[in-house]
Amino acid sequence: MIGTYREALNQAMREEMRRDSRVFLIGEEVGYYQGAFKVSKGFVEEFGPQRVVDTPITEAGFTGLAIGAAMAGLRPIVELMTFNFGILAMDQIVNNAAKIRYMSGGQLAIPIVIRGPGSAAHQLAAQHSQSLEAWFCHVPGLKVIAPATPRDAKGLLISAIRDPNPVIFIEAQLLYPTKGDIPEGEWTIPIGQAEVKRVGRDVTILAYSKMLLLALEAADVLAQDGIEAEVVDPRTLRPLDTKTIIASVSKTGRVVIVEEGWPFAGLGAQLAESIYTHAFDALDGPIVRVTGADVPMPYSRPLEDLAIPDRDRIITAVKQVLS
Amino acid sequence: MIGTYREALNQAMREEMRRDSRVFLIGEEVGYYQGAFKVSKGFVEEFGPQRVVDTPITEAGFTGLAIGAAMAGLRPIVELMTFNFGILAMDQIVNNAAKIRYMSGGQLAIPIVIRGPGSAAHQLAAQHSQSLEAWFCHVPGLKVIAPATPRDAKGLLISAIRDPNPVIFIEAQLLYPTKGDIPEGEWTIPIGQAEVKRVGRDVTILAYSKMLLLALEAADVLAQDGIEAEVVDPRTLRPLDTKTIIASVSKTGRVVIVEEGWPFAGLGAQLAESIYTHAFDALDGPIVRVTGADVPMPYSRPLEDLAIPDRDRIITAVKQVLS
Amino acid sequence: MARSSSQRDDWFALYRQMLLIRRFEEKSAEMYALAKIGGFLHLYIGQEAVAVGCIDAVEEQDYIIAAYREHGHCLARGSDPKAVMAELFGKVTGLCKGKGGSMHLFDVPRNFMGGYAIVGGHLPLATGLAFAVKYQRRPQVVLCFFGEGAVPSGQAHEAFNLAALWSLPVIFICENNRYAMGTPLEREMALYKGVTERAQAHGIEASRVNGMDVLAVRAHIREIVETVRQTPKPFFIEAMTYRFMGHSMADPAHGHYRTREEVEEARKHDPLLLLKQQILDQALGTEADFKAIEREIGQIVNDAIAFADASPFPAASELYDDVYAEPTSS
Amino acid sequence: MARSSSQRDDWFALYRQMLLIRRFEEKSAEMYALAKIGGFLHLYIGQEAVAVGCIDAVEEQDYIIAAYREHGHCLARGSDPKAVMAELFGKVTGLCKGKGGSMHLFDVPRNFMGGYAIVGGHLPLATGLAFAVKYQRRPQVVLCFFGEGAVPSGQAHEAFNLAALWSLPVIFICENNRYAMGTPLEREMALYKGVTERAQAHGIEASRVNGMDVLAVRAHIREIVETVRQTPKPFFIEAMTYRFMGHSMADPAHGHYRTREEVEEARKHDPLLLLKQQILDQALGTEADFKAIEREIGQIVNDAIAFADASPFPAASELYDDVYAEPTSS
Ligand SMILES: Cc1ncc(C[n+]2csc(CCOP(=O)(O)OP(=O)(O)O)c2C)c(N)n1
Ligand SMILES: Cc1ncc(C[n+]2csc(CCOP(=O)(O)OP(=O)(O)O)c2C)c(N)n1
Ligand SMILES: [Mg+2]
Ligand SMILES: [Mg+2]
Repeated sequence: MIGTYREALNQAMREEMRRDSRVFLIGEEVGYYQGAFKVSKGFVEEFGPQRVVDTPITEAGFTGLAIGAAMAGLRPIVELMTFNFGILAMDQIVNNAAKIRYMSGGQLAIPIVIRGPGSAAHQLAAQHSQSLEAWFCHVPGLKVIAPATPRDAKGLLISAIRDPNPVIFIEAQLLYPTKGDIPEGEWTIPIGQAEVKRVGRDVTILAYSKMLLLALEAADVLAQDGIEAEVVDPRTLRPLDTKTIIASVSKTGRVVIVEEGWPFAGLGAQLAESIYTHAFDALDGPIVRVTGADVPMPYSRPLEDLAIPDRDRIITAVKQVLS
Repeated sequence: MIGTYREALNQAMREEMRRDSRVFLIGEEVGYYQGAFKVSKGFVEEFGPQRVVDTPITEAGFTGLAIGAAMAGLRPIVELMTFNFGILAMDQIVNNAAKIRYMSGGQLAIPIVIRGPGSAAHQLAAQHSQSLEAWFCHVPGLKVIAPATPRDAKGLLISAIRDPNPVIFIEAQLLYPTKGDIPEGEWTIPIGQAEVKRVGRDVTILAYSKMLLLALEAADVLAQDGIEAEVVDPRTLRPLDTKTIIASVSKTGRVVIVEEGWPFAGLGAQLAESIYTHAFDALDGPIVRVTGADVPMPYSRPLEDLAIPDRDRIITAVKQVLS
Repeated sequence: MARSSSQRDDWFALYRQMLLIRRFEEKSAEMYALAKIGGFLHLYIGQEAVAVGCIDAVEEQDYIIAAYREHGHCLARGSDPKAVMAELFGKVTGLCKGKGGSMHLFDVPRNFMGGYAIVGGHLPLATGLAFAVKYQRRPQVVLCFFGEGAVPSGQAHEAFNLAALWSLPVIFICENNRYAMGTPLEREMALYKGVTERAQAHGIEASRVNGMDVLAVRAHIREIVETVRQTPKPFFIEAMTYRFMGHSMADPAHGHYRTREEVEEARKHDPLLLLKQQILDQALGTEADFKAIEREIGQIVNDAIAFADASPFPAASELYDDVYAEPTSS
Repeated sequence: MARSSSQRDDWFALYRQMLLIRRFEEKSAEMYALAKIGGFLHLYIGQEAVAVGCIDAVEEQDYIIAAYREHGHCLARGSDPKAVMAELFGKVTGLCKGKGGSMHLFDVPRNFMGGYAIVGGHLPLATGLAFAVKYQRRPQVVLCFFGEGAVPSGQAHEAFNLAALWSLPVIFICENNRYAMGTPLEREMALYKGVTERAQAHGIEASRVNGMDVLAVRAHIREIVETVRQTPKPFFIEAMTYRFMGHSMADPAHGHYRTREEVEEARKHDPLLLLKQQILDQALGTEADFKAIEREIGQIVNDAIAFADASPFPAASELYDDVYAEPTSS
């Protein structure tokens, strides 16, 4: 069926909650309000308030609570109203969710999904517009997923819910209304598999989440100039599918990496480093990164537009690596 | 004079507190206890409890308080007992300290230093042994410093205290007793200047904080084999002195980067990416990174030893880039 | 007569301020619909008596800090409506050059120390302003505004404890409008009777006030400010109020979480109606006076819109400014 | 007689547990001095009655979770002293294969859900264990131990609110030993009278108990557990206690923050002495019995040391194990 990214997430959670009574959803406004961005529409009606749990504004508290519930055998899905508020739960995520298995010598597993919108929407300004995937990706014990399409969102969210480890699942507010195919029935995508979203030979564009859509647009425009870009979506950011990425780079020899977050110590630096390390000889020249501007997000629309990568900047970057 | 790293920090803060009554120190046990690691020895006696402020265990609260005090014209130094607890203050650091200047359109400055030990000591296990500099370095609005020697510690801490911006100043518990020259009197080092700590021609080893000492040891051993390593200490991690680094790489063509933190999306990835971007043609082959193991820190000593870079692993890496 | 005429001026001044906020925000909502304003827009309509009553009770040198629903506080503090509207428009003539927007108004020359969008996150900052004041023995107090939704948050509790432990001159003003987005307070906090107990448990004196009655609010805060100015220590006020609009422009005025009847009932206690009635009851003014004020305020708001509209957006070169302060020799 | 002999067994069992903790820890201190144990080592000596009294009051299926000063709780829960000591030695035969160490003991088969080293960080976890219990309608309760130093922390308050709001079956046990490292509680919290008010403000029933009297502790907890098992809801206990040793091995036994006299005075209320006296007073045992127990416990502790000493360190290949759980088909 054709549906929105929002519907894909809704379906994934709904199917898993029907299948497994240990799965529950917890977060601010997930219940009666139907989710701040309506992702959990109809849930409290179907599953009741024990399994669709509205919380006070206490991200550390309810994320920690969910981790504790996972220790005791449940399978929580934590919705962060946005990942900006996840900073308040960082201690719980890093020091508890990611480490309890290791510290306990493998006695415990923490099957939890922490999901919600990351990155900027429109004019939400500095405290509500940031892309912190690099932080989460840094931490052993976590898995990190950032799907770009409804299809991937559904398949990966189901896999994340079934995974016995803490999974950070980053959506994007501006992706919620985007449409695409949503496979029905049992549909999972293995965590840790990149996908070539467009085949090409001249340059590899590596892009994830919202940026994938821009990369595909850019590739279409470039094709009119006879430039065939291969667009690779890592989908899972940790563990990274280096194999698929390197295969593409070995073919094209040129790489552009697109990310919405800040440049310095952003995830793109790691993607680049992985490629340089594994495919140094295949590269015809340095990788070019397209990133968010190195500033807190400004409110004013023209400044915000400058601070977020767009199609044209990707096109320029591609032309730069090809020159 | 010759003194310890701990004394260098003590001197820097003491001199600045004598010079400027707006400077105060706040944190857990900084006063009557003389600091958890005795960095503020004698302070409460000299400056009194208004300026040497013991806090309850509320990192978000007292870091936020210090940021507020900076908004009102004071110049706080926040001591985090260790940077592990800084995770609890991350929202204050990122969403307030780093962004208030920008959000206010430049109306406010936040002159604050947030300092304390980062990285592992001995067998403190997973929740007390982590190197999170990559997180801080990611954030525009922050400056990040990680000095390795008493001389640099003093010169950079004074500069940090005088800087009108939020500065994250990362020490290392195991460096506190290490000794070296401490310049007396007015002694500052500009933020943002790397230093070549050892001149060489064959390979550039980039290392900071505790890892610098290992890199220098490794270089001494390598010299016995006729390999002359140039050891570069960025000292300031953000803003990064790319110029000094690139000058060295242009000379040697080979690079090893050493960091204690986790490998994936670690700061070393950014250091590498910066070098590849600016000196791609000067490089004879891929950069090799020596990092902490990609695991939460184990308690058991033999495992911990394996998880933290040592001299021999640096030597092996150098031989690898030279082969 | 003199006394009554000064009382008249005084009450009308309060009315004028509340009306300015009301009309400014109604206009903001229109501008939002026209996409002149973007992002999240949280209106203060219904709560005007809290900001106006509190801020009128303090002096210019006192610090004000608030959350993201802060247009009212900023205007009550005396910020130029033109500069506030221009900020909402994202224009370079805005209070923060367009960089802050609706949720991050700052007017530092007026000691308006910002609006903040992380619930609970500015309470520690408020204690820090108070810490600085006490450290430098300045005769200032800090007013810190936030919603009742912030009360359960850890950052709030850490701030309460520090303020109490160190006797800091900060007055925490909880604007209890009974909802945090769609969550009624019975689902925010356990065994809800009110939020004052939570501050009292930390050793903070706390009290409740009718936040729809600007005169009551002001009288209450004046008393407290006097105490705090003499002997620095924190206070906690729970101002009972109600927001007449949705949580933000994305949220309908009543929503599923409250009934239309509830909203209508609350509107009967509109702080503007109440003060008007008080003025009329005391024969301090006539309908004609109110009409004149309407015209006056309408003009101010229209001017603000015109100004914002005519102002330029920030230049591209502004993007990288204001990230870091330049070191000065000090 | 039967009753008295079962009382005798019962009281001696409590004594034996407390003595095991005492001797185990004294030996740990020796082993630390010999560098057989590394990292931070926080001894529980002086506080034994709290862990023993509380844990004896619950059933095997009940969850226990604690902070970093948790050897006592782990032993009281029945963990094998050999495996605990081996963990402190960092050996592969340790409870957590040497990966956790002193601050992170876990014994999941015994529902001992871990020791945690971020002050305040495990209180939310405890509410989560209780949430799961209630969700699955299991007849379990959760005992969550922490120091009074955790009470001001935001994470603690968020946990209190959630536990109260959702009536979760968690008993928060604050071991008030009057110091957080070198900070006396008067400098941790404002207007200090006790910490119970802070929980009460969230709507949690709270009470205080003499944490040096194991019988009193147990009786008190038993009553509460009974209530909670019938009707899930949180409780908060402030157990007044004292640590006889320094904060950790890096900290001298009295330090500058408390006087030698104060420590000596507190030692007069040693929970072991008190129970011994109670036993002697009731003529339930003789000095000879205590000598026998000393020998027995001495043997257990020596065996633990021997076991830990003889055990191998984890193999290098262990380093990368246990970071992620393998997916199983479920
Ligand atoms: C830490 C955090 N979590 C969640 C949000 C999203 N959010 C914004 S406003 C709000 C409700 C706040 O309610 P209240 O504090 O009562 O203020 P009011 O909107 O009623 O003025 C929420 C949940 C946020 N901004 N910050
Ligand atoms: C969040 C955090 N901040 C600081 C520390 C350092 N620290 C370890 S124990 C301790 C004191 C805790 O005191 P209390 O909670 O009373 O427990 P006690 O040691 O008395 O058992 C401190 C400050 C920490 N572990 N976690
Ligand atoms: Mg509210
Ligand atoms: Mg204590």
